[in-house]
Amino acid sequence: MQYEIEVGGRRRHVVVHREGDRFDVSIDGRPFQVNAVRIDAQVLSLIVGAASFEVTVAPDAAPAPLIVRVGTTPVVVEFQGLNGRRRFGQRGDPADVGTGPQRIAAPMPGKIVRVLVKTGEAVVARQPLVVVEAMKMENELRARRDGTIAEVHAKEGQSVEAGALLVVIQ
Amino acid sequence: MQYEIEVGGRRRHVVVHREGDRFDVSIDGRPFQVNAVRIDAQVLSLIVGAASFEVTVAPDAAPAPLIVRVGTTPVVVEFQGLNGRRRFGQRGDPADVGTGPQRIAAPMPGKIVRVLVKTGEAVVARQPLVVVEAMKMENELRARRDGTIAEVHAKEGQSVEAGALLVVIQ
Amino acid sequence: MAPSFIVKKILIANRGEIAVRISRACREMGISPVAVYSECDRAALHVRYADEAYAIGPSAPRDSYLRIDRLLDAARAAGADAVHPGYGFLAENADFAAACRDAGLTFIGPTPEAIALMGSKTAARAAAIKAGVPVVPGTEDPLAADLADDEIARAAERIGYPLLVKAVAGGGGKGMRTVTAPADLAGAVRAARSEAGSAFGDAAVYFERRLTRPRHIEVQLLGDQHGTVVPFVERECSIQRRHQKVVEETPSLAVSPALRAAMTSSAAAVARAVGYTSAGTIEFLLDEDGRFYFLEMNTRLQVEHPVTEMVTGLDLVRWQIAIARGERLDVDPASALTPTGHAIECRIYAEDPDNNFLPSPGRILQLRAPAGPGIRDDSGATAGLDVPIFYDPMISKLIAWAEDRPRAVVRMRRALGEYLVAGIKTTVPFFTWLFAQPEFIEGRFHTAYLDEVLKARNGRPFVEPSADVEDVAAIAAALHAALSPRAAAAGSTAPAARPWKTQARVEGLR
Amino acid sequence: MAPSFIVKKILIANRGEIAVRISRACREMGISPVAVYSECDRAALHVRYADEAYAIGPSAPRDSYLRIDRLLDAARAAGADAVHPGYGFLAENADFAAACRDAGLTFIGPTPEAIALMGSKTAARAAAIKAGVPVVPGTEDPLAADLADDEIARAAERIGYPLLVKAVAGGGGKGMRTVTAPADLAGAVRAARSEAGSAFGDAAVYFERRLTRPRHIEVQLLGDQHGTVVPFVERECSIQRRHQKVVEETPSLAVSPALRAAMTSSAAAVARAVGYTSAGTIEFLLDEDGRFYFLEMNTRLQVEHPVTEMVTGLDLVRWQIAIARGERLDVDPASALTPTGHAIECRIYAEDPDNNFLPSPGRILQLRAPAGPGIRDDSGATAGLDVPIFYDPMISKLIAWAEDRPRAVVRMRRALGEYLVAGIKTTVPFFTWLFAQPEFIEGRFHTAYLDEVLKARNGRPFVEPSADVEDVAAIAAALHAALSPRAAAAGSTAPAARPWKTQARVEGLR
Repeated sequence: MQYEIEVGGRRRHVVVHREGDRFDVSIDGRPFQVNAVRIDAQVLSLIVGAASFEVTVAPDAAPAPLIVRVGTTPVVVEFQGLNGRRRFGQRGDPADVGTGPQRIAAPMPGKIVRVLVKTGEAVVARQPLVVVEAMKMENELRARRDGTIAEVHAKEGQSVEAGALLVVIQ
Repeated sequence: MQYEIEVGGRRRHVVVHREGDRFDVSIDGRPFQVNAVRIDAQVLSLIVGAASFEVTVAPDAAPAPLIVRVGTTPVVVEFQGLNGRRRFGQRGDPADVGTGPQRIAAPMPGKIVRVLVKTGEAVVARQPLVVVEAMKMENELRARRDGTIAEVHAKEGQSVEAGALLVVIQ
Repeated sequence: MAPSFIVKKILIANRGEIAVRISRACREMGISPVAVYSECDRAALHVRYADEAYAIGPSAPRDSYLRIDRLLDAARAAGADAVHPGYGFLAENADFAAACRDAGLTFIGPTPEAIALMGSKTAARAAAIKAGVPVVPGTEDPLAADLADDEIARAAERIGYPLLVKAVAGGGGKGMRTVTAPADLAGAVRAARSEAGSAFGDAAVYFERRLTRPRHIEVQLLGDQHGTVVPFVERECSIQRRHQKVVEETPSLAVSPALRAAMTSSAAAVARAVGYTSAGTIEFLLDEDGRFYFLEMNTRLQVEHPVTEMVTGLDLVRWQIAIARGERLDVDPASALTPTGHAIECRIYAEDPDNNFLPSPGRILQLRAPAGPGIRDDSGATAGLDVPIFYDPMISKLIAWAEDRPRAVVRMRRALGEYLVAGIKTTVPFFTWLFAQPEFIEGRFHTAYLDEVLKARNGRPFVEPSADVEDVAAIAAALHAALSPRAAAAGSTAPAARPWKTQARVEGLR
Repeated sequence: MAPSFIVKKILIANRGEIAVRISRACREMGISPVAVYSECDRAALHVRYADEAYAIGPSAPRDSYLRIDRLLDAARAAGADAVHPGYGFLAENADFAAACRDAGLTFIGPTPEAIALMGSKTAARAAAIKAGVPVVPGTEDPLAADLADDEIARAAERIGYPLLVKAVAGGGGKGMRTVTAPADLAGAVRAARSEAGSAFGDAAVYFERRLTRPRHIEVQLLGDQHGTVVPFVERECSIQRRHQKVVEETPSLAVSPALRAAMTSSAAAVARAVGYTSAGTIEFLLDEDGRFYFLEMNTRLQVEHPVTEMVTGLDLVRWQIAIARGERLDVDPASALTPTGHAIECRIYAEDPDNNFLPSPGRILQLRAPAGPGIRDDSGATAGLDVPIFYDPMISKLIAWAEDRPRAVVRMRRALGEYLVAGIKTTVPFFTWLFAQPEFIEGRFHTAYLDEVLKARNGRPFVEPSADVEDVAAIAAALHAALSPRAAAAGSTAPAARPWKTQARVEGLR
């Protein structure tokens, strides 16, 4: 079986071949001997060579990317189709991909505490845009990339539902 | 939905009726209001009236009886068909039911350490018959009911597999 | 002579880990714990763990856990004779304590009068001054609502810059502003008043000098109904993110025996001055010169009470209940001040540390807490539960004890490495990073340390996977897909696109 | 001058909870833990928890965990510099310790010579006598294999009846017979010899007087390579089923400070006499008159070591490793003998207590261990694993600590009530019963107590469900069936006959 897997911003060609009671796995041609056991829906035990890893893989449903935890280190993993089409782990929001407008939405129901940007303003990556109070905390929503504020839909004091569009950055 | 359920040696007629966001359950006509949530495959949270119980139900596959743990108290539960036929939790070994020969088999692989009875000997319920060493312990297998030893297949020092017939009591 | 109450059934007016914690104390005392739950908490562990459970309304706190009427209805229906408020929600609400008393229920906490008094920051400061305990220099009374801007400026001059504008009814950094220059004063006062008004229903503010690089040191104490007050060895809570404690430990590296004696006797003096009963905590700021200042009193059990329990062996919740039923506090004061070893607590939250600590609500698919020597995990979560969006997203409090601080630090690192969770993001990678920082390991920190270093990091991931770990992740993802029953059945090259059918089982796949 | 060894990677020649326990100590010391596994243990927690894991053969112990050659191969492949044997398997095998030494590996335990010496019960008794420590009256040497029946009878007369015939190489009650009258002597000697020969490969036996109603009291100790031996406060292990410890606690209610001083200094004297290093335990019998007798020495870490850790704050596994690399034992002898509070351990087994404690192997479908204040659960099990049929069916060691014994007992009861398990039977209901017995609560017991009371109970269930609990069980079973997706889909009255599809989730069903 063959997969195109993006990890750490780099795509790898992964080939899995079952060989008796182990798996021969190659990543871009580099070979690994892997002994794998599934513990439950999210947990695998891997012995790669002799190195032992307990790994969780979740969520396992599209469209979110997989979070693979090697020990406690989280790694974002995305599957792509063999011909480059994302067929697994395809994201719903194209703003994440690196081009097109960023649409900043409320990640959870809450109250807008502060709006920190105005239409037309230039912003840089990780600049705070809106502060939402939810789950007993004030949470800053930030720009993912540089850009210019195209739309501001958030008002201070306003209650918002999860998914409500707050800011669009061009 | 209706069930015939045997608990503590007594059969009960249990009727379950869903009423909005709760269940009306009756046991032999005695009514209970139950709020039930499934946590996972084996764990239920029940609020019966106002009393809260965390309950595990396992195994959930025939032919073994169910072990229902109310808190940590284990209760053996068996389903029976509405017309008295066991359709769920039917036991493989009729010796448990209360009539017919008792067939005492090795519950796990091990070694026969001692054989304590001879053919023709009368035995009483809970009398030790055979000692099997397994899992680092000596384990006594006992008679379930009074009877007479009809067959002895166990020899001291012999290794046995799980399920090997050791003693038959008439 | 204080009255003696029989307590046989306690309504726990809270949720999550603290409700479970209180239930455990109840069980060990032969008391029946009664839970309450909002709509989204029906399946929560605190409900499953209790003897009885009562629904008290919709998920929003104002419709359930903050509804005094519904809590009292539940207590009445259960036939409870006492109420434990936990922390948060109504724990420091004098009206709730009074309503319980009026309903004939023993409130497991201080009197409504003590709650009300210490709930006003300016009144609490006055009480401390009266008890001879230093307070941070500041205005003794709230600023009058109609005070003119120039009078406000004169009050600020007397304190000196930089200063803090603080809400009288404040907490958690709300209604608080730092002012470094006179020009910003008027705007900051307006902003703080507005924030305080909407957060606490009380717009009153006052000034306090802002200490540079202070530590947050607090003193846990217990007071009984017979006038005995016992203070405990201090807790160090300087590791804070935006005024929220993140790590707590005891004892503090910054506190010498002489300073401990001074701070704990000051704390006891404040508590005695107000006739305090039950568990409470006096918070101090400790400046770089080793001077300490009363900051405020928390009239309740603290989140971080377990670290004190681990180094003293006492059960603070059991003592709260014992005090409420009139028992005498027969704790040896010397041993309460003498820690056995060192304890550290990490608050494990469902937050994404690599995305500015944004809450990460959702279904907990897997959860295996650390265990073994010296580890305590106080949790209200289990696999199969959702982290609700309505409350503090705490998963558990992970506490490590060892003979000394260096060993407690390595033990916590070991425990963090055992924390297995899937389905939500947690702050575990953040703690893994923090517990490797030289400043943290050497104890060189203050209340602004974490915010400063987080700002400097500017969102860099806390745990960056090595190339080897990326390879293992790729292998795991590929095998996860390859071992899917669907993929196996079809002999297909397509990875699984649906959740597993999982009847939790081990498939030997070699 | 003892040599100093660097230890960076430890091969753990064991499985289950003790392998996990040792791995935890390794991690806290910055040492890399290496696991080994038999066929049926591939998915075991100790494998998942280690840095590296090596397969060492089929599931039967003689083909894997007892294979010295394969363990050394694994150590070599891993580049390990030390080996920890845990308890059981090869932990008291002098050949294994010697083989490790010969292979240039640091054996984390005593010398092969000390293991061999104390492994012979008669040699160990001689060592105790030489150290001035009383032993149970008995024959000083093994009975000669060709001794005539009348000479055997005369030897027995000198000891007096009732007496025990015991295997020189014995342990766990094997090769042991009680003889109450001369007529049974010859048969008992033959039976014991035969059993000892097949169990230990050594048929030698000797006689010991059988004490009436003794307690089993043991003294943990540590010895370093520089001649320092430190004994610890005693453990009480009298709750035994067929010579197997079931509950252990420290301190013992039966031991006064004077007796503690005498027993612990006797224990240290025996250890010093044999130049003992690493962790070891001297077992004593304490008779009804308060006299104690050396019974044997265990030259390894004990199952029950955590109770000692809980009352002294020391990490015994860490000390074993530190001693093995030549460090000096800088433990304060006075604090090692002064318990802080009280600790009790229950060995939770996959056994059916209501069916004569028959092992209950199988798949663990659910497992949630107790937690919270004062609780430690040392486990090698997780949900999704099978309890193998090849080994000791221990699930975990549940340990409760509190300020005093009554509070430790109620805390253990609380914790037992939290133990959630499905798929296998466990001894939890038995412990729930035991911890409510007046004899246990008051500490009135001896080594035969449990066997006597179990015999008298004659198989009566330990926890008999009340009528209310039976009702709840019937309701649970009915709703379990009614809430089956299959039943729901079909709208059928038939209960589910197949496992759930479970993608662990909460279904709101109200």
